[in-house]
Amino acid sequence: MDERPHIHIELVSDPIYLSGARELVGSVARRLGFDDLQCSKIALAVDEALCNIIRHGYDRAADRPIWISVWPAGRDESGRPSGIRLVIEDEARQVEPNALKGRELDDVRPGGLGVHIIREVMDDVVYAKRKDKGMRLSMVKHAPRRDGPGRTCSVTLGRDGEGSA
Amino acid sequence: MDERPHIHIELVSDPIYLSGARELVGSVARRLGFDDLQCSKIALAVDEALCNIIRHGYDRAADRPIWISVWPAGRDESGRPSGIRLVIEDEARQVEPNALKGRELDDVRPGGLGVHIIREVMDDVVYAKRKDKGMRLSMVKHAPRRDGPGRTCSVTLGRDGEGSA
Amino acid sequence: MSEQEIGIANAAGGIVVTPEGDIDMHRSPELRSALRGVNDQRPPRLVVNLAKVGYMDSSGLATLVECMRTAKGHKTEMILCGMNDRVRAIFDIARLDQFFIIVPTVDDIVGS
Amino acid sequence: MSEQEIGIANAAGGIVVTPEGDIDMHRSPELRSALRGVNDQRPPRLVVNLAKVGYMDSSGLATLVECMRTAKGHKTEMILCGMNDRVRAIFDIARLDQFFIIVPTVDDIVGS
Ligand SMILES: Nc1ncnc2c1ncn2[C@@H]1O[C@H](COP(=O)(O)OP(=O)(O)O)[C@@H](O)[C@H]1O
Ligand SMILES: Nc1ncnc2c1ncn2[C@@H]1O[C@H](COP(=O)(O)OP(=O)(O)O)[C@@H](O)[C@H]1O
Repeated sequence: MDERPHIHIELVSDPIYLSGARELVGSVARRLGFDDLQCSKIALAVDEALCNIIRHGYDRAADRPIWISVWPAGRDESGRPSGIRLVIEDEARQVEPNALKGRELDDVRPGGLGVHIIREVMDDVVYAKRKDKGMRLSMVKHAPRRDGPGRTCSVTLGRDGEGSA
Repeated sequence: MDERPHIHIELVSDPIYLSGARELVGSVARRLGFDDLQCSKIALAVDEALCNIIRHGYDRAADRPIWISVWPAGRDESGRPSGIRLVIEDEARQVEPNALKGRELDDVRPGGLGVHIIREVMDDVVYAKRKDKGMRLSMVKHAPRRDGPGRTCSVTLGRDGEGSA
Repeated sequence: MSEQEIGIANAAGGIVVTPEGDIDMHRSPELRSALRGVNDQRPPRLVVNLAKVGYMDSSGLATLVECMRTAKGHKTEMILCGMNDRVRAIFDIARLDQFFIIVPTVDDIVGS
Repeated sequence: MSEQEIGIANAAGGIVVTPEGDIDMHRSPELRSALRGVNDQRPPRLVVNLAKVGYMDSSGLATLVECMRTAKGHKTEMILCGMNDRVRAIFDIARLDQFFIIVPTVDDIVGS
């Protein structure tokens, strides 16, 4: 966590940039060991976190800062990165971290979905107040163990031409 | 240019993050008025610029900083953003800006492609030395004029269900 | 074409709405107003074909839920179709998959 | 599957290499070593099927150019197929489209 992030983004709180932020995160997750569906879910969690900041934190003001930091979260046995750590920060209204629980799973209704999605998708989710102002959301998602041979050995010879890893 | 960028990214010079950077830029370009093929070309120009910094500027060191700044470049008659301005900076070896011309168009050979692609894809391309160390590449691409009605009016009624804008 | 469209067509025994591209907080207002316009026509059936939607977040879900409520009040049958796996996943995570009629493709709609 | 694969199959009157995903500076070394391995077998024909490649940058181009040179030395016929518009665009920008035999799909290869 203290290590410099591999990617650090400052963006304005305009929904027009949500797609850029989540495409970056989804694409980086792909390279950090996740499959397409997992990447899409991780991108969704980031999207929901940004939407909540824009909507609840900044009351839809489109010109306030949001910071996203990205680190690889670990290494698998062959030394390749395998997991993603994300920290999303704002300087918006502070709320009690334990108020951000997400709705109960069996309370089926629209709304109250964002926090629920974030907690459902990511392995670790921690909300905290930043020192001076604003909130910090720290999230980690571990990549599933890779089966089969490592990537550089995954070239297969056969009519189907598809590897198993 | 003096205005704060809408998105500012600091990333390490590791090729593993190229895809994230270009997906962000491609996706933002989509929202700033470009079609899919144009977005892909703009993403390519950014990719080539980053590759050149990693390869030629940092001699493939994977832990050096690169900065990307993004602004919308203009507004169309209905006030929607229509164009993208990108600035890519490093603290790598400085080279004479006018050495970065790209190969001649009729000099067909592999290599020497990156600068050529950047100049071919973008409308304005300016290399400069930064004050202390490193280079700055400033690029602008204008979106083509939109024909037809504005987006919010583009809902069409018909069997084909496709608008013209 | 510089932004994605929302197609609206008379088909499948009602009106078929076909949004294109990602439905997120930036684009869901556009879908909401298109769906409101269709609901105002009180068709017997309202189909939202998501075949051209690559991604949707909770603002897209909320838009569809609002549409379903209005449709119900009008006795309009609302059907969703064409979801890819990524869109399907968010319906599942939100546990809203059971609240919509979901069929694989437009062609699977009876009476179309 | 956690990273994209490179498929290699005996087909189309030679060996068909089918890389998957984006070919950029991060992934082209992998493609380069796969193509070198295939060239070492000196097949009569080497087909690179780009149908599963969504994007390619100049490092991918350079990899294909190197492969073509080696293939030529071996009298191996090298053919590219399956390019989407975005991949096609970079061949055009680089003016290298004329230096490769490019056909639409694997099925368009004569004698396959
Ligand atoms: N970043 C945030 N800043 C302030 N309040 C937040 C933030 N995220 C969530 N909240 C609060 O938590 C509640 C639940 O959020 P969420 O699960 O996303 O549902 P919804 O946005 O539909 O209300 C919100 O209504 C809001 O009060
Ligand atoms: N960011 C950069 N920093 C330093 N030198 C650069 C940079 N970009 C390009 N160059 C120089 O310009 C030349 C041409 O670059 P390019 O057109 O990308 O072709 P290639 O990378 O294949 O040599 C490079 O060989 C290098 O000497």
